[in-house]
Amino acid sequence: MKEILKMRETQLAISIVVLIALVGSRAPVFVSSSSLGNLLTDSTLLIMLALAQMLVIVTRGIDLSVASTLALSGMMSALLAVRFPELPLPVVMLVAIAIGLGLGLINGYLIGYLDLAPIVVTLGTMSVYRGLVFVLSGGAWVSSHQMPPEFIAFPLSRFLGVTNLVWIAGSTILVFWYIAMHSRFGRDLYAVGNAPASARYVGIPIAKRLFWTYGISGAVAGLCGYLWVARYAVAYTEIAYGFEFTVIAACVIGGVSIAGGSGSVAGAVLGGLFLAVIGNALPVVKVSPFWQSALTGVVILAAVLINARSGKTGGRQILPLHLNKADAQGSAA
Amino acid sequence: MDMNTTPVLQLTGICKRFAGIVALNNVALSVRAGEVMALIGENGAGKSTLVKTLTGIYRPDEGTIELAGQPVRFANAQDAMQAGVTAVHQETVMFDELTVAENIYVGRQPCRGASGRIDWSKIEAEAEKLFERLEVALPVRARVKDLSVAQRHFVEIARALSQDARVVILDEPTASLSQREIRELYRIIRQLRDAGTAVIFISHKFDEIYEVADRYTVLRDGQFIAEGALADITEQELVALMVGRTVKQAYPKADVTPGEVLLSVENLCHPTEFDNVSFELRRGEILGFYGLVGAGRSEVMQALFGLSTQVRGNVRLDGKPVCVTCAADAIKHGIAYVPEDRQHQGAHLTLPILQNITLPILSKVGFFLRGRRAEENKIARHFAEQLELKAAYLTQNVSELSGGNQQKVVLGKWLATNPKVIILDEPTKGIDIGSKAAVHRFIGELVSKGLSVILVSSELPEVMGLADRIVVMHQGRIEHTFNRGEATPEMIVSAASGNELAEDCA
Amino acid sequence: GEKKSAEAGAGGEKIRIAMVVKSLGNGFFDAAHAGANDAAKELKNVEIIYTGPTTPSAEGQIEIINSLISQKVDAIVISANDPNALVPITKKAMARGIKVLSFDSGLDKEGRLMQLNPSNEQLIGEKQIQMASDAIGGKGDIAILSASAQATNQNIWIGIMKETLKKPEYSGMKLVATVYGDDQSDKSYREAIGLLRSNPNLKAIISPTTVGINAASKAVVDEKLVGKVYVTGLGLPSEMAGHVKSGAVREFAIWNPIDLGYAVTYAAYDFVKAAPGAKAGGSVNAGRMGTIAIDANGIGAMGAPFVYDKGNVDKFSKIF
Amino acid sequence: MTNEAPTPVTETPAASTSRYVIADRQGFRLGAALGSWESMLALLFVAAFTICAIVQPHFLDMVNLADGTFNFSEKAMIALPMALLIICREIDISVSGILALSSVAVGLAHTNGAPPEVLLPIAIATGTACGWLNGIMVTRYKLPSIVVTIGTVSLFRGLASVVLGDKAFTGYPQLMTDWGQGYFFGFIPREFVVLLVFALLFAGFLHCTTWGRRVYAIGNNPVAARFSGIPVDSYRLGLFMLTGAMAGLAAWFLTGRIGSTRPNIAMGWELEVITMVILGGVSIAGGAGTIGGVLLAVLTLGTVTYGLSLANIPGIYMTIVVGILLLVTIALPRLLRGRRIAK
Ligand SMILES: Nc1ncnc2c1ncn2[C@@H]1O[C@H](COP(=O)(O)OP(=O)(O)OP(=O)(O)O)[C@@H](O)[C@H]1O
Ligand SMILES: Nc1ncnc2c1ncn2[C@@H]1O[C@H](COP(=O)(O)OP(=O)(O)OP(=O)(O)O)[C@@H](O)[C@H]1O
Ligand SMILES: [Mg+2]
Ligand SMILES: [Mg+2]
Repeated sequence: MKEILKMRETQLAISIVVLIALVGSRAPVFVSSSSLGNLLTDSTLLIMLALAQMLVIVTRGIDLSVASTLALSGMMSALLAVRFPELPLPVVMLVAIAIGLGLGLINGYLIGYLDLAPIVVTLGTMSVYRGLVFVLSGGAWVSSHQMPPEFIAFPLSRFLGVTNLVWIAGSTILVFWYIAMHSRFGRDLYAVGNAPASARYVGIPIAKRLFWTYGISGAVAGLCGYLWVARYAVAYTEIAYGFEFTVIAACVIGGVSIAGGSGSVAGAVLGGLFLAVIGNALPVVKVSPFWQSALTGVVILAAVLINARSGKTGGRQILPLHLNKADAQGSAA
Repeated sequence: MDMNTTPVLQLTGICKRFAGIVALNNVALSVRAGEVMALIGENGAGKSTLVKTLTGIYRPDEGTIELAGQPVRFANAQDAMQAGVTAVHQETVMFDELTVAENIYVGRQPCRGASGRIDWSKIEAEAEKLFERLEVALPVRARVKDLSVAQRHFVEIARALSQDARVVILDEPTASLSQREIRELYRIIRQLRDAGTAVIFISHKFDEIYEVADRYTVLRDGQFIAEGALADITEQELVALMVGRTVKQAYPKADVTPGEVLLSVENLCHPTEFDNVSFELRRGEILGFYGLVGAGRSEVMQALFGLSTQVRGNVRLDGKPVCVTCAADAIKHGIAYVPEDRQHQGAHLTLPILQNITLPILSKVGFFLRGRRAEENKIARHFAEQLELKAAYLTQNVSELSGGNQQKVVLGKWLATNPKVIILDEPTKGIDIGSKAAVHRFIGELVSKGLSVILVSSELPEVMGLADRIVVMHQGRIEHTFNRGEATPEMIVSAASGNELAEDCA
Repeated sequence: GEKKSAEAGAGGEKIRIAMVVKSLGNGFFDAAHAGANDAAKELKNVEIIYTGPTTPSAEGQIEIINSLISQKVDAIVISANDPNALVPITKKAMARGIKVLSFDSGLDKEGRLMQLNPSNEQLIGEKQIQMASDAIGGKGDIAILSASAQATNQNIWIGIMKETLKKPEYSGMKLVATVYGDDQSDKSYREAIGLLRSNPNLKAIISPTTVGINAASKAVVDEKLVGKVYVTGLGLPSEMAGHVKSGAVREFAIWNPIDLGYAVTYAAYDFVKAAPGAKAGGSVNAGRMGTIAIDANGIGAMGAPFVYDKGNVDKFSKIF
Repeated sequence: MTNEAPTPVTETPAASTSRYVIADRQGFRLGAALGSWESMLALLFVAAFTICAIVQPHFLDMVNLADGTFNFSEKAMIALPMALLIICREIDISVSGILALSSVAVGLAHTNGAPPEVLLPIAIATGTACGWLNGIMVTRYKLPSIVVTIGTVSLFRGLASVVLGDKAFTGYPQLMTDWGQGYFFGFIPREFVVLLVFALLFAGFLHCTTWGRRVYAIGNNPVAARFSGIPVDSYRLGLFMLTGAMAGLAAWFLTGRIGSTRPNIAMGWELEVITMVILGGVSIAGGAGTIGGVLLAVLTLGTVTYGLSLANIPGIYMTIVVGILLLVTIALPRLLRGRRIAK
């Protein structure tokens, strides 16, 4: 029990609940079921992107290009749907994913096979992809009345009372949990992140793994691109501008170590949820809009500080341990 | 032994070049099943490079590798493993955040059926079985970051043995093990040999080589020199083959009588790492610190050098209390600490040799370094030559040197600070016999110049041969202090194990 | 002298007028560009350079004006991201003989020769309140969802809206909140949802920015509040058509950006040609739009904003 | 920095005991010198400049060209300390936030009647304080700098917007205008001169002093640096404060140049600054890079963007070009080298 309480994820989950309760006490509407449902729906895109980013960060990498990939694939799927309204929705979604995958694989090739620094590569592709959104759309908006109705309706339509967004995010979480914990691919990523040189010595095909990791990140961003555009019913060059830092912040809050090698699916999910709660709560509790950014900054710093504290392993224990009273009581209880 | 069987592993004409450096030149090697082959050579002779070539990490530029008569090519480490060639490398190959069991099977986890799902229970069961076979007790679910250095080493050995290997290579496996653990290792090696595995054993310690190996192969400067049975050759002859000349191997205790007390440490305490450490160091004295790996010697020394926080206690230098809160203080007071982990704590691998050596004394060279190049070169060359550093030029990056030569650069760096007290933490770990003698000679010179040396070493002969007094530590406390010639090896080892060879209780 | 210079223009090089907009990829300015091109065609020897930064920033516009000065264009017409920050550079441009005019979002007086307001600011502010009032029957809580807190135009309009609300005919309406969506769809959407949540009696959201009005409409639809909460404000017909159809928006307004671009190009032409009316207190020729009077502060204004609803939005959505 | 003079491989007289002869340095190799990042950048710069000069009729107008330096001078001022920070294995994403907050501090002081001369110290002090906060979080609490500064950028810009709300500070004193917009000798922008002076100072600091050597050592191996008696955390803290101070200086210049402060001032500059540094050959893994390289990268980027904007190519195409430039310059050497050594 104590172990579980000590876990970062548990602490984060508790703080999310406390936060929701606090906001709820100031603004009871916030804890209404529809509001919470909306919060959940709102957090899905961030959570999915945070999951993909988690895998990348676990390999000691970083993907700054997610937001641009999202924008590009979102814009392309919107253009596609406008141009060919009769195209079935699954095809549009698959195309969005494929575009994202392709863009991610470009990152993956440069980082994996050419062994270039992830932050530099994705910084470069970030601006290239964003520029391409403009080039492809000619700078024009794609707005709601142009898009086919089912294109727009899908993310928020409900299945068994829950929005499709939540279903998709839920299955993404499951898939990532499987990848991270039960697939060789995922475990290799942890190995690479822990000790890249050692990973080579045990024969992990590092380049290939990185290639596909960034591919996955891109594919998720691609899917989110469609979902984003459909959800807000508008596509323009600057969608999700600056969102990459929010995604990274979610991972970091979720305890994914930027130094690589550690990070859990639960952490990434909770980190995303945490930021979503903040983002949804601030407008509701009527904090002055001018304070929002500063508060978000403070919250990120605080979460990171607390994370660092709980994750700190003190010096090594060389001296023989003596059973002290507190411990004895703890074990007796 | 049957000399007629075809070798399991046969190398011919192996060449490997790095940018501008020929690491292996026409090397040949052959090992048979059920035999332990010692691979011997100075630092930088190319032993580790050969190992990496054999295990698919490097691809040879020329030459062939034959496995049981069949020519093979390894594209990566996994290929080699599958073909039955496994190795414990000189560098630690460990994944801190993963569990012991996963560390053993990382990269080739057994999967369940078509789903490709990792079979965790099988991994853990296999790991348990492996440790049972090795007769070492290790918790398979513990994270590796919580293990001691020696325990980690056994995880690596377990990894090498987890695949039914035809050839097992051990690259300096004993460098960070204590006597007891080394004996464990010997037992494992014999077990392997008796099971018909070919073992290649790399070490700079001749007692070990004679103890476990059957045959030897000598490399020098990347070239094959000789091969034969160890029974037919004396240590002297081997050394001569290795270095191309004869080296007097002894522990030259400099004839210096220790003077007045220079450094005195009283009640040095740390909340978790050590407790109540008191000792005195005299001018011109060599004080040996012996203990098992993990006894806390390095921690004490790092505390003395100002690298730890939370330390209490009194330190006096020349009778005056000194307060050392950072390494710069220590250097100013004339204390130098040569750390044991040269890759992480010692060397700046991608900086030139020159900059490595002058780093701690930069302020003495001057604030503006423009135009001081000649001065810097002089200092660096002086120490490089004294330590017989093998390098092409002073601006070469340290990463391009062999392990032992990197160690020499670190040593040189600290000698350059012109210290009063020099703390050497495992100074000869992984150093070849010729250079080791040079280091020992150098330690002798240091004390005869009036320096005081604290020598932390896990090599009993070294401590006994060099030290005026020996402090033995166990679990963060000083167990006993022996004067020179007062103790037998047995007494020291038993003190290091906590007198009654008690099992660790932590 | 006018004739001579016109001949020089016709015989020699084209007159180059650079249109610097807040940011590229904005439908409003694309329409203004189209208007400018119309004017250029009519004026014959005019070439339009259409440019603007990627993101709406003053620094980006400064860089662009720097290069336009180097290219020695004849006139710059600009919709400024910051009324003050661009003044030093436009002053430099004017010192090098380039005529600088601002349109839409204006520059401070000393930084330009003329400012062409799309419409009277007072009118724009009042119109939005009036539309909101019409939608909700003159009674109830309203809120404003703006672009960023730094947006000059929006801030002026919000100021006027607040003033307008003090009038007796709007005494039934109460402004409960002003929030900022930073012209990002996700943030605007979240802010709109926040408004709906925290103000259960909210009747209308006024959003004087296209991203905002889109996001607010979507939020109202998603929250199933169509018919209970109305969204109004400023938007382009092409982007708003869908929301008018869904019922979230009853009316919205915008001036005609094509005419704006057209008129400012004509005005710039007059300034380049040093037409006698091209000065504060004078008037400039604006082609099919007639003439535009310039007041003592160098400000000219076009007509009242045009209101769009179910009846006409489809027709205009094909135009801009 | 090596290879600056062709020195033949000299063999020192065998007065030593060693069996091995160690030369002072590797002889001058033309290939290595030409293959260095700086020479590649210099080549790129010359090429970009020449192409622009040929293609763009207005490019070589000296006055305009000098004016073109306004576009990057402030960013480059921040790129200089950022280079040191990245060499030291740290990074500061919050520079644009620091810039905004410093500018707000200047505006606040000015509107409250502070004399014009103290505005520069105020800008620098605010920047330094922000840098100190970053540095303390990184050194005292051992947090990764990228994480800390992602948080603080939001905090700093947020504070700026708390102070300003929907207002702006304008009407700055003539002194700031003179420095932000002014010229020496009538056509050399003062900002550019200040940038060059600082580049010289930073280059001297990094390449010629003990401090600079230590910065490299820290970036190369922080643990070994600490073991060598370098006060690693003080250096890190110092560099963060230096970066903050330079961001404050840049804020003063930028505010003087544009004459107004809004919370979104200098939005997104951090990535442009980092791009300059990386293109300048500073290794993101730490321990390598030169100020000369960074300056060359700044000039190259300046030339390319100026040339493109003369052709009235929209800014967004420029981001594509800059992105591709970045990718190509880092990938090309790797590709070429990969060909040569088939490992
Ligand atoms: N990656 C590399 N790049 C360049 N040179 C290398 C590289 N790896 C090894 N070398 C060089 O190859 C030679 C052989 O090194 P190796 O590590 O095999 O020596 P070793 O015999 O294992 O020495 P030691 O006993 O010190 O471990 C050395 O001169 C070393 O400098
Ligand atoms: N469980 C562990 N986790 C991480 N690092 C360890 C662990 N055990 C040992 N080490 C590393 O190994 C080094 C040696 O450990 P320690 O200082 O306790 O032993 P010692 O008595 O100095 O022995 P020796 O110097 O012979 O290695 C330490 O400096 C530490 O970096
Ligand atoms: Mg070796
Ligand atoms: Mg030790």
